[in-house]
Formats: sequence, C-alpha cells, structure tokens
Amino acid sequence: MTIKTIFSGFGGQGVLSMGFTLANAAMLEGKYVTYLPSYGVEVRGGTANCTVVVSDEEIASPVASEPEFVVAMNQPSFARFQSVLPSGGLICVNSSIVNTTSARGDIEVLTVPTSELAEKMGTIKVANMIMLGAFLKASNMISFDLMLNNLQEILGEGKAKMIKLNRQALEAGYAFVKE
Amino acid sequence: MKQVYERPRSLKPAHFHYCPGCGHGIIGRLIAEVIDEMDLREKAICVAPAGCGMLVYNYFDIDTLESAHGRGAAVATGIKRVRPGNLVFSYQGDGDLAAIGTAEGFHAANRGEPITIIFVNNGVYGMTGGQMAPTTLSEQVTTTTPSGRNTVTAGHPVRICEVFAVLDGTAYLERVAVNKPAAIVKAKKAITKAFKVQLNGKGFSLVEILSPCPTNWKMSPIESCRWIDDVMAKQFPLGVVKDAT
Amino acid sequence: MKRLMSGNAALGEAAVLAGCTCYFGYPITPQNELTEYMAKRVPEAGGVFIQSESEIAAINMVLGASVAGARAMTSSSSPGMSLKQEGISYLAADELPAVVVDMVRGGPGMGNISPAQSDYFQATRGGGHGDYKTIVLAPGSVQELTEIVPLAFDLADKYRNPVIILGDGMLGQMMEPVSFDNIKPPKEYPKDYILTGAKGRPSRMVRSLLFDTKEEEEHNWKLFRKYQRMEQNEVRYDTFLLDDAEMVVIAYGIGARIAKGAIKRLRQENLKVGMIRPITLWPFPAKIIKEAAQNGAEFFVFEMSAGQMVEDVKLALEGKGRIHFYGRPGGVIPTPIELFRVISRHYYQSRRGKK
Amino acid sequence: MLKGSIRIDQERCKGCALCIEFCPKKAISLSGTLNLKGYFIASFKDGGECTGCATCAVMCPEVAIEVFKN
Repeated sequence: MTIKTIFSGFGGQGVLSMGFTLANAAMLEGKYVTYLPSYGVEVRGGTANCTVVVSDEEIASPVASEPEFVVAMNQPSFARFQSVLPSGGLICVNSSIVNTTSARGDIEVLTVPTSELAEKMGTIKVANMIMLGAFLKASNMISFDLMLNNLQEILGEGKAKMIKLNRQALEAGYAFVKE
Repeated sequence: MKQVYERPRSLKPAHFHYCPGCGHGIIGRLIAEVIDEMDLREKAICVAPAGCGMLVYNYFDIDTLESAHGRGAAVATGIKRVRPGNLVFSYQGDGDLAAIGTAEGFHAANRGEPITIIFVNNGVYGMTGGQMAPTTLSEQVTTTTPSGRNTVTAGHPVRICEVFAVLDGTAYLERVAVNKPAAIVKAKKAITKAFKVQLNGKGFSLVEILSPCPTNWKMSPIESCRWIDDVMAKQFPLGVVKDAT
Repeated sequence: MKRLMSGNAALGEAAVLAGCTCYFGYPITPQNELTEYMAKRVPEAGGVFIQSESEIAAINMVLGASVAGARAMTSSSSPGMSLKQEGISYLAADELPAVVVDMVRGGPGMGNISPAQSDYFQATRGGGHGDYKTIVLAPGSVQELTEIVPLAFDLADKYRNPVIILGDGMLGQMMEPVSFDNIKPPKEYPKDYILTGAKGRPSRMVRSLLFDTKEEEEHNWKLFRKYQRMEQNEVRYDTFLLDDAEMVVIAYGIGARIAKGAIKRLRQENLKVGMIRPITLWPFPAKIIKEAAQNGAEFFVFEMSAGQMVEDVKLALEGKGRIHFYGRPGGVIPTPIELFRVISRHYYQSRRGKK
Repeated sequence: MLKGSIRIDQERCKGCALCIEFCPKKAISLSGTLNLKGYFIASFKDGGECTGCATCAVMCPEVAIEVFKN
C-alpha cells in the first residue's frame, strides 16, 4: 500500500510541521516514507504545502499527482487541491476558516473546526496538531498509539517542552472524528 | 673582497622572461629577498596570476600555484584557511586584480583574510600586447584606447588601495614604486611589513607597486622610470594608504 | 538509527563523515539546505566554511584548499554550475581532487527551480574548456547519498580529479529516512603534490600553463590515459529485473525511481520490462547496455530533459538496436502511471511489429 | 683606490641601462658586445670609482649583478 497525502495552508499554520510529524512517525513504524516540501518563490508567497508518501515498499515518486488524502488549512489550498483528488478521495478541511460549499460531489469532506478547538486549549498554535490527530483517525494510516508513545522523538528536541500540549492536541483531534 | 650583494636564495637560477627594464624582475627579486631575510622559504606559498606575472613560479624557489585569471585571492583564501601557519601571498597584475578578479580580491579583503596581495600596477595589459587596463591613466594611449583613454566611455583609473581602504577587513595597504633606488628600498620595506602583518595575524595586507612597462608604454626603461614620478604617481599617490595594525 | 533528512542535508552530513573539512558555496535554490547545513556542521567538526562571493570564488577556494591537502567540496545548481566550469577545468588540468555537487533545475538560462536532468551533457562532457573528463555520480535516493558521497571523495583522491555528484531539485529537497552507519572513516591517500611550504624538500609548483606544445600534448595524453583507467575501472550501474527483459528502461537518478515504479506496474501486467540504472553517468555503462542488446532487448530511455543521455545509449549500441525515448524537459516530473502508459504503448507496438 | 667592484652576468643582462643611469659614480657603461639573447650588455668600467654601494644591483630587473667590497 502506498498512500500519498498533501498538507496545505498558509505559511505559519504549521502545515510543513504536520507533514514532517507524520513522516517521522511513519519512519519509526518501519515504513518507507518520503517528505517533499514545496520550495522556492511559492514558499514566500504565503502559502505552503508538502507531500508525504507512506508505503510498505520502495517509493517511486515523492510527488503526489493523485493523492489519496488532502489536508487543506485555508481557502486557497482547498480550492487548489480538492481538484487533484481522485474520486472517492478524502479532504480534511479547517472548517473554522474554509467554506466547503464548493466541494466536488465525488469526494469525501471531513470538516474540523481546528481554530475553535485550539482556542479551547488556550493557543491557536496547536491547530495543526489537532488537524493531524483528526486526519490520522480518518485515514488510519499509521498506529496512533505508537506515535503518541514516541512523540518526543518524533517532534524532536526543539519542541520537547510542548510535548504535553501537542499530545493533548493530537488526542483532541483524534477524538473529534467519530468512528 | 667580500660579496655584499648576491642573488637571493629564494630565486631559482632561471632567467626572467620579462622585457628589458620591466619592473616585474625588480619586484620578484624584492619578494625573494624579503623571504630570505625573514627566513620564510619553507613557509611561503605563492599564488601566481595570469598575465606577465604568471611565470613567477618558474622563478621563486618556493611552493607555488598558478591560478586562473583573477582568482588568486580566492585560491589563496582556500590555501590559507587550510594552512594558517604558512605565509600565503598572491602576485597579481592590474587586469588580474582590478578587472576580472575584482570580486575575489575585494571580498578576500573584506573578510580580512590573513593573506597578502602583491599588486603590480603598470597601467596596461602587458602580456596580451598593451591593451587598456582598469588602471590606465586618463588620456593614456593603449592599443584599445588608440586616441587615449576617454573616461567618459572607458571609465576612470581604478585606485585599488583607496577602494580597499574603506573595507573594515583590510589591515595594511601601501602604494610604492620600483622606478628608482630610494623607491625600491621603500617597496621592500612595504613587502616586509605586509608579510609581518599576515604572520602576526593582523589581517589582510596589500602592496600596490607602480611598475614600469617600457615595451607597452613605448618608452625607454629610463624614460619609463621618470614617467612614473612625473605622471603616474600623480594619479596614484605613493605612501601608506591604510595601516590599521 | 535512521533520521528523516533532506537530500541536501544528508549529503552534507555524509561529506563531513567522509572527511570533507572544507566547504565553500554560494546560495542557489534548490541546494540551499546543503550550504546551510555545512555552515553549521563543518565548523562544528573543526573544518572551514565560507559563504563565498560567487560560484567562481567558491570553486577557486576549493582549488586552494585541495592544493593545500584538504578534502574540499562545493555545491550549486545549474546556472551556478556554469560559473564553476572555469575552476573545474583548472582542477582537472592541475590534477587536483574535489567534489562538486549539482542539484539540477530546469533550464536553460534562469529556467526554474523544479527538478530536472538537463545538465547531463554539461556534467559528462567535461563542462568547461579543454580536453578533460570528470567522473559523474548520479544518486537516486537520500540513503544512496551515504554511499555516493564517500565514493566521490575517494575517487577524487584516487585519480586526483574533480568528481561531480549530479542530483536534482527533488533529491535535494526531499526528505527520506537515512542512516549513516555505513560510512567509514576516510582512507589516507599519499599526497606528494600538495603545497605545504617547501620544508626539507625541493619547492613544488602546480600549474596548467604549458607553453611548450610538446609538453602540453604529453600532459593531455597523460590525462587521457587517466580517463581511460577510469573508464576501465569505475563504471557503476544497477539493474532491475533485467534477465528476462524484452524492453530495458535506461534512466538515472530520480528518473530511475519513477521508472522503477512504472516497471512494477508493467510486470503486474506481465510485460517483460527491466531497467539499467547508470550510477556513473561518466564513465557510462556502455558494456552492459550492449550485452542487453545482444540478448535481443529493445531500449526505452527516459530523462527529465529533451534527450541527452539517449545519445550515450546510441553510442553504446553503435547504431544497432531499437531505442525509444521519452523526455519531459523544463522541470516537469512525470508520474509512474504516465511512464507506465508510454512504455506499454511502445512495448505492444514493437511486439506487434515482431509478429 | 678601488673600494668596490661588480660582476655582471652577461647572459642575464638585457641592456636596459638602468644600472648605468643610476650608478652614482658612472662606473658602468653599455658595451658593444652582444650576448646570446642579442642584447648589448652593460659592463663595469675597470678602474672606475665603484664604492660597492649596490645601487646597480638594486635597480637591475634581471638580478644580473653581484657586488663586492673591500
């Protein structure tokens, strides 16, 4: 199984960090994984996106022309990336700031009010981790428990202080998505 | 009878290829004398340029490397960073340093690289046949300024010492000449000082040397020496331009 | 222990572990992460890092560090590589080792910063002026960099010649799990040519100007014989499902990865497609390609350019054999499905042709 | 009373005449002799008033002059 996901949003929403966290967690699980950030002028234009491929076998291309999943944290990303999803694909949307009425009929839309959920936890900064938690529940791509157990390693030293908050955010997002 | 002047040990026996009366020979000898006197023969590494000065590696009996045209300061930087204990100097002409290699020289100076540049300024491209150099004087006739250098279309003489002087990285900059005995004594002192600046870790040093080119100036060697005083030094004033040591 | 690292950063780490003590570079996308990584890592390891004023200065600093005896490296991307060619030519002429990394982007001119394979000719034909060659290594994954980079430094020292690592924007930017456990401490190479100050020995000179035509010719023949030794000893390639292949894909670097994905799909459809992946682009693995042709295979050359390596395949086959070419220039990255479709079309067409 | 003398390497000399110009005692002159390179060479006037000051050697671009002194 090879699963490709595009994470997208404004620069500053922690979009790349979402993808990096997923890639790191998948690596710890022993999966093949690639993480490809978009780079260059685009990064400076305010929008950011990255592609994560997780697989049980060697990965041919780290580019997702037809991703299984899209995570869209803002309106422009929603508009741009819903169109690359094949029929039946899932798009996870930050419904706090994205209007999803224009969504295609042949794709699945998971709306997560990440900003509100994050504000409840005291800081908007964890919105990305809430979304990641929700995405992991919906996609069932990697083991959530294994990820939580290795969170310190996955997030790296820089974020060690925030470990508790990040864990709560991931759990909140995970719990938000019903079976 | 006692020998009071002999050939410096840091010069190989080879004959110079320079034209009669060329200043490169004097400058090469001065560098070799300074290396002898400071006992640096086993420590010195010279980066040779393209142009008339390029064959110095045939003359200096020290470790030498020939660099691409203008890249001497970058190559010297690489050598010096790997071997900070050595004396590393580049020998560069006016096309080499003041035209094609301006960026390399300027930024080595700006970084305060502890290297020395011996900058030979004869106001003309010698080896290629007497074309205009960045240091060619206003109104000076060369093969590419047949009616004299018109500063409106061909720019002005570049004063490297003064340009480099504004860089915080430069420690010692002096302009000298090799057109008469007293000037030559001063030139040797300047080279000695520049090497000391480097060896004492004070930073970047450069000695600009006004040097006669009788062939391309179309003058006799003696006329060339006089011309340096009478004309060239008026636009390239001699003396210490900067001493921050 | 594996770490998730970008190709650029992993390349830098591998270089330091392989004994690279000097790095000089000028920022250009998509290889900036390498320069940034080295800015931190090389001084930590006790080495020299300089952000140079230009690519020309960087390659000449490499030349200086190399002649002083250090393992030195610089990196750039296509337009910057054009500037470095002067210095690479001098390194080859002076017979000095160096490693030069090119993370290729779409060209010509400023082009764009998307991954491309359009600098194949520049890398494999010497690139600068004069009769010279450089070994060109083309890694296909972040993990492979940990083999390619130490190899590049060893080959540079062994032959006293610049070695090019030809990657692309994707290899540089992409993160993959990587382990550096396989990198051993660098070998010692006798360096009786370096400049250290003439202490207790005759003075040395390193130069490329040889006024005497006979001397210059002899020097060029000497270099030529060295390149012949490289051609004999340093060809490297990888194969995938080659034994029974009726169609052999030839692709390198990131292109080979994409092709491999396509081949797996083709095999699921029982199409006998295999691959030869050149790891050294120069010297080019001509022999194995010729052997595959003798076994009756046809060839499908895939490049992210308008067709450069395909000429080496034609040379390898000396006009015999059938070669199909598919290229996407300008930084476009084809998908495995796209390649699958193109290859299977050629496959069925030539099968019909044979009947 | 001769205090100094010089020896000019005839094959290094290119006849630029800087030594002649700058010799304070005018003890050097251009000879009519050609060397192998084809230059008329400078020569030391025997019996001249050389003081061994070495000015000629300082000016010589060819490092062709050795200087001796009593």
